[in-house]
Amino acid sequence: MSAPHPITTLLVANRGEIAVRVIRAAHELGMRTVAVYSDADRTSLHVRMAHEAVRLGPAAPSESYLRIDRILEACKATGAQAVHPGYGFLAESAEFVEACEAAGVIFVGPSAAAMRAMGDKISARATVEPSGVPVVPGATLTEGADDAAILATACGVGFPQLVKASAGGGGKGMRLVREEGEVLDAIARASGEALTAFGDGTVYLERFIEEPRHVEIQVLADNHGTTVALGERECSVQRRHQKVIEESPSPALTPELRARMEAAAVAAAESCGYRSAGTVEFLVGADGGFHFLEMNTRIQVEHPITEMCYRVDLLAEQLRIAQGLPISFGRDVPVPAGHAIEARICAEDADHGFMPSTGTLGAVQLPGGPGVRCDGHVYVGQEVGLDYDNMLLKLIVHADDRATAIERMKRALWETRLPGITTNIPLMLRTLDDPRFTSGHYDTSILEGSAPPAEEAADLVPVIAAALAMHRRVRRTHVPPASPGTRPAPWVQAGRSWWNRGTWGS
Amino acid sequence: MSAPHPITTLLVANRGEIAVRVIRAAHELGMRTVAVYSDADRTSLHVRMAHEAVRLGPAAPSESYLRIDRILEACKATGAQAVHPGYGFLAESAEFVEACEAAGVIFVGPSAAAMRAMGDKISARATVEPSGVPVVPGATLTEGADDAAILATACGVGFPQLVKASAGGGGKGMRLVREEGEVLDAIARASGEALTAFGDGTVYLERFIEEPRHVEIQVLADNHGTTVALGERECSVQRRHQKVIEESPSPALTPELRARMEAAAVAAAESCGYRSAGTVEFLVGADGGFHFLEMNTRIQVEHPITEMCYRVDLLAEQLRIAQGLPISFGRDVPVPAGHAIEARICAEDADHGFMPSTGTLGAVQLPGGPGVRCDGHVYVGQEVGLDYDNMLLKLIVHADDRATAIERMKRALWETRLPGITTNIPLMLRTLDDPRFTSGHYDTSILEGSAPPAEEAADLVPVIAAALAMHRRVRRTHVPPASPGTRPAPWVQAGRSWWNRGTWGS
Amino acid sequence: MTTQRGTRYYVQWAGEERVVEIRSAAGGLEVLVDGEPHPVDVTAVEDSGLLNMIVDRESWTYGARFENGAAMLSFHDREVRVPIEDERGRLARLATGGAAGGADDSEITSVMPGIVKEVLVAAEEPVSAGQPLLILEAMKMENEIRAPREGIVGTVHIEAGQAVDKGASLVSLAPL
Amino acid sequence: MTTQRGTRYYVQWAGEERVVEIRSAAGGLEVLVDGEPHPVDVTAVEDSGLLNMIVDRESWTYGARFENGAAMLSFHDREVRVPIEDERGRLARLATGGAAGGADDSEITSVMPGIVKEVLVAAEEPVSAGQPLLILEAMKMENEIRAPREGIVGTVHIEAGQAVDKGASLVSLAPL
Repeated sequence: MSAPHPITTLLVANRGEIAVRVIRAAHELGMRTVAVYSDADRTSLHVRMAHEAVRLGPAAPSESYLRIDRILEACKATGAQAVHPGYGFLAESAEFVEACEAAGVIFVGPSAAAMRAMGDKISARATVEPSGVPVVPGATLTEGADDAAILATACGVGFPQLVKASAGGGGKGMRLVREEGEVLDAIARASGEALTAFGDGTVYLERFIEEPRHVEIQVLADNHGTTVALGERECSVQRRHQKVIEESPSPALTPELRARMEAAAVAAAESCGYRSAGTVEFLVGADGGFHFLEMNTRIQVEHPITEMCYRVDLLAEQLRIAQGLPISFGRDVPVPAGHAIEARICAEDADHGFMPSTGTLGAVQLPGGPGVRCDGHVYVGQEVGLDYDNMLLKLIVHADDRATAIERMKRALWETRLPGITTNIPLMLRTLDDPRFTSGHYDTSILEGSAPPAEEAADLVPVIAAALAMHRRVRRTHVPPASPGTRPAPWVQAGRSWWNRGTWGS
Repeated sequence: MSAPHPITTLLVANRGEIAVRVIRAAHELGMRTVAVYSDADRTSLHVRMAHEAVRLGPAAPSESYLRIDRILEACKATGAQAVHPGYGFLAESAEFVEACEAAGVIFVGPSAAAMRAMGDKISARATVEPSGVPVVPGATLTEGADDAAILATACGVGFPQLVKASAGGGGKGMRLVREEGEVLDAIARASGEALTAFGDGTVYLERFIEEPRHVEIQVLADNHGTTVALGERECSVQRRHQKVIEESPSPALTPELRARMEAAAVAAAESCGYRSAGTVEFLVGADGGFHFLEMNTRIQVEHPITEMCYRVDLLAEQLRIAQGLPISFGRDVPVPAGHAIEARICAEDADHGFMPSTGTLGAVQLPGGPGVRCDGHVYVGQEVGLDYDNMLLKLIVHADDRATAIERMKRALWETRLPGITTNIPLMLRTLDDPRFTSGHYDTSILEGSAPPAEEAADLVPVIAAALAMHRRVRRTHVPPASPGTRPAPWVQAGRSWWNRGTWGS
Repeated sequence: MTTQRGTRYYVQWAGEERVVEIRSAAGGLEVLVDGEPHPVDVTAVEDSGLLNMIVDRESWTYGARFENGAAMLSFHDREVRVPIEDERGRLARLATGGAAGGADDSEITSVMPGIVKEVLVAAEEPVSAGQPLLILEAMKMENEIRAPREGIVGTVHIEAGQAVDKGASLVSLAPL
Repeated sequence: MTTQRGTRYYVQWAGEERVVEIRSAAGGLEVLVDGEPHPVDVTAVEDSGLLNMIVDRESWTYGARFENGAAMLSFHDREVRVPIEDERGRLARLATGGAAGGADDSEITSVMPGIVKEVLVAAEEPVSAGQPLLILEAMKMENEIRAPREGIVGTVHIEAGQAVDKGASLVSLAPL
């Protein structure tokens, strides 16, 4: 089937790993690619991988990756018929979608209208609720309602519930109510505080989801009337609302619950006339109830775990859909198999307040072997700075079952070396060994209080390692690797033969 | 199920990528690993990945990786209960298997008896033929047989056939016979030449397989009576009988032919009481007939393409079987899906007589993204010498169909950078674009005469690249990457602003 | 074979001081920790900045840099800070009466440019290892700067609202 | 803006000579090939030995080393040998009457140690590009050493059975 709107040249309006990911998909489809870059990214991998590269401006996003005018000029100069926004930057800018449309450039993603409908939580809730998608129950109580009305409203929302000032924020006037008996008193106090603080005593009641798990459903929708769901991703390992480890399937979902959530996700996507790849996020309570949180109208960072389980290429599907082609598998969604986990490797010191780490990458070593996928933008000599997001690499593993996938991820993390900076790999390894994680019974609080293991006096490895490193530095001895024709420096040779004598008695 | 012969520490009696592969599998199974190394491999990846490392001796294999005594001493010193031989070196040494047995060390592989039975082509043929495995038809004709007997024997072998001296070699006395009418004359001449050359006029008739494809079947056999086949690998892209590109499934096999070849492979394995992973190689003629060639009693270099299609871990299965456990999936072989290709990246200059290339690896860049697997032992700073096999890296890709897999492999090869040495990547890229390969109609001659494309005067890229590189060298200008806080060297800055002016008019 | 006295290093680890002696005897290189010998083979991986040591037959690959009198070692699964000094360094420090772990060791410096949002400690306050000292805003995120070890706050060099460069001294920390 | 004369490079490619002029004018850096300007932005990737150039908006990453008067360039999908000289080199060569492509360009050298198995050409024999000159045994394999371009064999420096080191001169080749 020939594409109604063929794309032969694609501009990638992003940087980092997602720009690399888009370029990979486009090249496999035979497209020519155009990278855009800021001054800070001149030597980046996406610039080197693309066929063409166009400078946008200085490092600041507002002067480069957010410059709609420059991006559309670059499309014109290079003959790119389409632009892929990646995630972040302009990916969820309805204004950008409209500018592309006006310039006659295909935007690889949903329409501006769908983007706006899902753009904020209130309009998204209003859009999906008529389609029967469960939202977190909530209701507004105006000042001066009588006790019976208050109790009826509160019981309608259900318990536990949060009472918060409609006008306010920052926790002012917020109360957690666990049962009906506490309702009247809590609302009276909250309303009073709200009146004092904001001059408006209106309060909003919202069901409080305890020990919430963050589960999202992947959807794909084409221009031929097909919207399908491709299972869930469990994203509950978070730090400051940033996802750190994701997995699929979720250890918390039953097939029945999955089917209901997939149906809700498809309904949510259809409610706004969605096209392309998108993600519907839900909060799942300890009771198994699920509630619509928001819809992400873009490809997600964690899309590879879905790709691994379903053996699909979501970026290729996006590019097919943008050309007016149907989803490659139509409604026959592949049967998922096995278990996938993603770990986001970031340049940060997780053991010292998660300080971002900067430096120049030395001898990068990435993991390989069965079931391991690396989606990154790292390279030897890369300057890791503070201009952009500090995620360097996504490690994704797939295996037959969850236990094997965890072992495989630990193995892959162990193989990864990014010398020159500090990464969160030690935190990742601790988390994968955490009994809450291995049992699957974890929620979004799992990373709180994770601390490095204590120094142990019996462990002489760091002691000897430090002394040898200093000895080498003090002696300024260059220690060459053993290789034919190269004579090892005497002290290495000596150490070796000493050791041989000690061990082998030869 | 707890293992009858648990392995908690595994010694890997090999080097390079297969040692790395074994260590990965062992770590995922929770085993402790012991690497062995020669002096040339002191800084190798397998030494750094393993928990323990024991030196064997100087670079020469006879003084290191072939030293059975040293390897078994290392098992004793480290408490390793088992040894995995990889491929090459001692992998097919029945003597080593017996030495392991005598030392109470589990050899991860078949028995010495099975290895000996399959050890040479004549004994292998004698072993499998009674089980009905088709072998290349052949017969011996002693000197002085009468014409009728000669014709009967020749027609039994079938046409076309090769007539060769039984005693000789090197093509002396060899004749290709295409039809019955040529038989008597050809045999008379061949026998005469053989008599003159070797003093023995006995000739051997063998069916000549035209445009042969080299197809092999993967088998797995455990100690619980289960022997299964896991489809085929097509290995027809060869140079000097070295496989270069392999794929699975073979474009030449029908489901019916595959089923017959799998049954023959299982029969061959059972005929020698085979255990562990093994490979049965067949020659498949242009007529679709297949004939047993040999059995490889070890894991093969190209095993990952089977792993990708079947989603199995053959190394993990080997380690399970060695512990006395059954194959993890028993007789329920997973249903294969999609298409996998492997390319062997070697340090050689394919365009200049395939000279081995030596040097130090600089900024290694390996490919990533969906469906790409890297099984290698490369690292930044690696000295690529002449001591061992020059294969550095296996790139393996998997995709839904063959055409997508080819595009994915081209993309992966394009991403790979191994600066400091010359590799066969350009030859790989040419082969993947060869119409014979893309159509699937290729045989073992496909690489003959592959030449680099001619220089084109219109292509100014090398001209400008050479001038800029020399300009940089002549000026001894250090050109730093653009990064925050680093001021680009003036000429870079100048070039950039000039270019901006030229392109953007700003 | 004559046994020469080797080079000594004084290493702080898990609250204890270890004396490591690296000896180049005629027959080989010896590493002794508090007098106990450990078979060691160490080599650098060219161009990689990494060292590989095989100690007691175990294989360890690590990166090492030196900062404020300590080795910052990065292993596969952990980054550790190991205060270390050689004999000359120790003699020099003892002569000037400096604190263990290097002269500059007491200064907590900023690893990146940012703006101080809040100072959480005051001079002479005792702090435990990992206790937040201040909050630094950088990369649009608030980052807690924590105490690398227990100690007593000496000077607080900065105040809330102040912009700091990478490497700027923030707080000095004396041993308890 | 004054237009200064830039640095000239003489490049042999596809049988033709191209003159590349790299000019540092006041407003920027210009690359002209036979007088035609090409917009270029070039940068080195730190520690990697790689250059990235964006020329006519196309992005190319390559490694470069110089050998016998030629640039050996490795792109993603090809390795090419590009004879090149700068003005000084050209003047020096013309003064001494050397052949194009650099003084040492005529020497075919061994890229690895090995043993000469067979010599396939003799002095004054014309050879075509790619024609085998000799067989060198190394790594237990016989490797054909082929002519990098057409020419006439000058001196044959080696004989069958001889062991050669990496970099040893094997055969000299004069232009046709």
